[in-house]
Amino acid sequence: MSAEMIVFWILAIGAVLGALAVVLPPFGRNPLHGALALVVSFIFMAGVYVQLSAFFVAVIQVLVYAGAVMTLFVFVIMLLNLTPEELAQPKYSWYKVLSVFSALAIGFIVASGLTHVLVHFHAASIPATFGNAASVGGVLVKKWLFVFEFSSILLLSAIVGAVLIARKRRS
Amino acid sequence: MNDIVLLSPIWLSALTGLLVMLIDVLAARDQRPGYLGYVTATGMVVSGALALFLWRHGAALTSPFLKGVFSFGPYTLFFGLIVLMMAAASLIIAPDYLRQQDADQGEFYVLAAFSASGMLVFVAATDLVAVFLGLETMSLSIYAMTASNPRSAVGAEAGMKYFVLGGLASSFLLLGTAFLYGITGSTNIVDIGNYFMVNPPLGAAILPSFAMALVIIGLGFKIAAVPFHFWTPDVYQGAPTPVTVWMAGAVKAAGFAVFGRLLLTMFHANTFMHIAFNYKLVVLALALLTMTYGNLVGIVQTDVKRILAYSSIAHAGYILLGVYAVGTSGLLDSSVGFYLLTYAVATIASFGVVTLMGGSMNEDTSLDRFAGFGRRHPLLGLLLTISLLSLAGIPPFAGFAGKFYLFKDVLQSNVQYNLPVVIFALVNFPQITGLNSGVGCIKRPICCVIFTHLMLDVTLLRLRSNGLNSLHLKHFLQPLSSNLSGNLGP
Amino acid sequence: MNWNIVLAATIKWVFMVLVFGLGVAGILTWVERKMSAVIQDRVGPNRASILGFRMLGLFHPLADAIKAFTKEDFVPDGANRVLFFLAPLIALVPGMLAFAVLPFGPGDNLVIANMDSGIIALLAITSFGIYGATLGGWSSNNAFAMLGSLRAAAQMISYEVSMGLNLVGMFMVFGTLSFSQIVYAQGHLLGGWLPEWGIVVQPLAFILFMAAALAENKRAPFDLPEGESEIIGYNVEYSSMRFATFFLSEFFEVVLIAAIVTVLFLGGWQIPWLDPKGIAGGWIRVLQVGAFVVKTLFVIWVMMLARWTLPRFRYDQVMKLGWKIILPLSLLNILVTAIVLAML
Amino acid sequence: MGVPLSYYIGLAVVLFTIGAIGVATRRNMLVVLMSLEIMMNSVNLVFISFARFRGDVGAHGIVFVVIAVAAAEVAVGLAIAIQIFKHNRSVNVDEADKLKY
Repeated sequence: MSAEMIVFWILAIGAVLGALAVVLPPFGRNPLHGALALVVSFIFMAGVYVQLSAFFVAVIQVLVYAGAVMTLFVFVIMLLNLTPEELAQPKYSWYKVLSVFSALAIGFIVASGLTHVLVHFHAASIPATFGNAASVGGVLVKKWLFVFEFSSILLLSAIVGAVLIARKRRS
Repeated sequence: MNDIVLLSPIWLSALTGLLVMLIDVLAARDQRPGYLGYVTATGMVVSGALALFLWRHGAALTSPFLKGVFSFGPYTLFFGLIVLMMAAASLIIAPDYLRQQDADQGEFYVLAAFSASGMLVFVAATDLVAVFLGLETMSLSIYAMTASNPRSAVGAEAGMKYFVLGGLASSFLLLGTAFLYGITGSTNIVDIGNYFMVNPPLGAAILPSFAMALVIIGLGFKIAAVPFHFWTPDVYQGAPTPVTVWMAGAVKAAGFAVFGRLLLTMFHANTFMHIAFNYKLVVLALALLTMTYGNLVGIVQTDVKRILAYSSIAHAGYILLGVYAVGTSGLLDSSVGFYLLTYAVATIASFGVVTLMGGSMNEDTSLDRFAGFGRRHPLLGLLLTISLLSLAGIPPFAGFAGKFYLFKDVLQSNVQYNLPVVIFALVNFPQITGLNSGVGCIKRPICCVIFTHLMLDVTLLRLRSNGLNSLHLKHFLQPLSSNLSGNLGP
Repeated sequence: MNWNIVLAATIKWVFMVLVFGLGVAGILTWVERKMSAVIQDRVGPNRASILGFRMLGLFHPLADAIKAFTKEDFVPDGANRVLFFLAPLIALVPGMLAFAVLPFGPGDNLVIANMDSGIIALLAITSFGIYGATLGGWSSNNAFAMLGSLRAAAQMISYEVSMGLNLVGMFMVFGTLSFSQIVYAQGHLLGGWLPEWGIVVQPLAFILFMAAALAENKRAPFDLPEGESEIIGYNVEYSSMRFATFFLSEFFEVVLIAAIVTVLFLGGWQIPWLDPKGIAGGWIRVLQVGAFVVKTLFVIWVMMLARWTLPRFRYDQVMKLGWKIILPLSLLNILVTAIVLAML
Repeated sequence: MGVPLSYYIGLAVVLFTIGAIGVATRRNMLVVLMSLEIMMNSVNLVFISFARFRGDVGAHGIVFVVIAVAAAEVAVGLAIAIQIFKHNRSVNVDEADKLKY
């Protein structure tokens, strides 16, 4: 196994374990633990991004997800002072079971499809500047200019929406 | 410069949101923000006027920035106009309702305007990333609008359900986009279609088919097609009724516009994809399932908003049938556009009446409360009956014409199984849903409503004229089809 | 992977963090006390002595450390032990790691990780500090600690936004996200005499950034989350070494913020009007690193001055300042910068 | 590149599946939200790995849009969760059952 492969496995296993800790009931019973596990998972995923030469995206991933989004989660969990769902037995309705099975089936189908399809791909040779701030910025303001600009409307509507829902009513 | 002109409907509706936000902040504290609804509606109308202007004069405009990401052809503008019209109608209904619920807040209208601009992006996008962004802008605002009434527990619950399932759907759409990007190297739908037309699939066809299926699932959620519909009744019932109008009218129209565009562009007559993943059959299956389910389950409902929700599910099935039938030339010169228009007008009218009722009925919209409605409010009762009959597709009304031409199109097209499908759909006529609620309205009086709404009159007139026009549908469709034929791509 | 690079980076990091950061942070506790004493017309700490030598109380930090180590390590009943243990470390480590992207001298050698998007990386790393404060309060199983950590989280989230936004103007002016390149760019002289330091081209951003950074670090006058003297903070249940870790992390962040401000707004290691030709090769670097250290210490001094001369804000004032004054001003700063840059 | 593309895509699919299972089975709305975030992230991983193997930095721009969307979604989702909590004293998805089939 090459060094890159070892690094990949470490990162992958870390990311998957973190994600599992969020989702699986025995670990993720306390939402705060789930949130922290997710932070760890995101950091490992940022490591995978670095391995894929996406430096700037990796940094933004850490900044936005681990730094901002998950902080918000932790804040809300603390604000609501949520207790672990110890007493709550998970209800297994048919559609939940069905959806889990279909999710697993989809995962299996894709995984089997991948082995046929993706072997055709070989890593393209990339310039040294691939994925740095300048190149990503260039893409954003050239190729995705309007999409980039319009995302400001998206963010603004999210802010307004959050304020509308969660604020105290003016009397 | 051209891009600013071309995007004018989009940025104008977004600007309306900003303007409304500013007015709301600067306005006197004790003033009810209801008038902002009219301001926003005006913004939508102006935006629609700009779209009409572009329709007339914008054909020659091109912009390098928008190339490949947006198309402002007649297809976009037609559906954009439908969307804006319905948005304006919902906004005119909203203020009175919200005031009665004591839930009128200026931000509601800001979100509505942003949502409308998101819908326009959604409709205009020819790139899956822009589709996703428009979808999310539209949906995020609607999630918030759904949960906007702080007193309403059902509103919060509806918002949660819509949010969770909507988020799930958009991540499916996104995963499909990602795989399509991986296979074809592009997120532009025309490029993707061309790629599949020219290139043999890499290895097995499973990955492209899977990606396409994910995209269909993601959009299927938004148009509430049947295996992905289960949020619809709950959310339609729990949301404030103006928001329900918004979802049943504008969102659905936008969803179908994008659904049609994506399917017909990305699968553009390519042989390989038909072997691996026959999207036509998938759409047919969705259509039949959706109309049957909507009609059957709708019968047993006792809440008017739920009935209308199931009715909208059933109608989604019919529209899907139209999508199934149209050829590669596009949705516009088919009867789908017209069907969508009649559906939209009738939906807005019927939900509008329910809105006026619901506000004063403390959000209890069960069927019993509508007993004797026609005696108490003859005009509203008549309007509700007409629109429900139109939704049901009973002959003198526009809905009948819509269905008639839809079935005619399906029969005349050369798709597989067209005859049995039409027979099935005819048997499946949603008259039961409509009649059930229609009869319920003409019973005995219990409570009263004060408002007769301007917009409802307009809608009524519109409905009537459409009903008359539908006798000469060709006159209505002729200018459309001659102007708009076959303009799907950029 | 080149292990030499890793080794060199580790050595540099150890030097930067353990020698510079930790050393300065240790001394700072003494400086802070002495300075407050001077300001308040007191004598300040002067009792700790080794073999009779008092050295102006310089041994007090040492005595504090020994005290912290030997005190009882108290864990409150019902506390979440793992998180209670981790919280001080989470507060401390990001501050230590963040030194890695700061250049303390010219060239590639005098910076540990010369990242292309170093400033964003720094913001990303420091944003983890929030977890330390919030988890510390949450895991203590104490209502007051919990409230303190909520205050801390809200305050830090609020000011993180302004902190980032104030840097946008710098990005626009200098056109880079890299610390090293920003420092190099600040070596230019505007009009031949005015150094193009960040404080000169972005004066408003400098002031706002300082304020936001102070608030982000929860230092006076924004020390609501802790409020050593009156308000009960998130670290109320902490004692001994764990409390010392929180305490240390605060001083560490003081050094960090001062270093960031130096690098971004005060020209980093640049010495204006200095002609490097006159000085022998090696010494110029020593001088420049020295300039960096002196500037950093100066900023620290300013921050301490702020602490001992300004009264504490009320909580609503903190929030109002953050969202209604600093944030709009930062946006205005960006707008003005954009207009000016477009016109130039 | 020592690691073939299928490994990265496989990791992304595994994470996506984990997220989907979380959305389907967990009852706490906050955990459901986190699962949605995992799904979005795995899609980002797909984009980034294809970008690397195609040598096309354009997909990094898409990832930015996705990150912005995910952050916006979290803001609205958490606000809805707080609203639910105000009404039900819990963020349990199943306990919100006032709307029935």
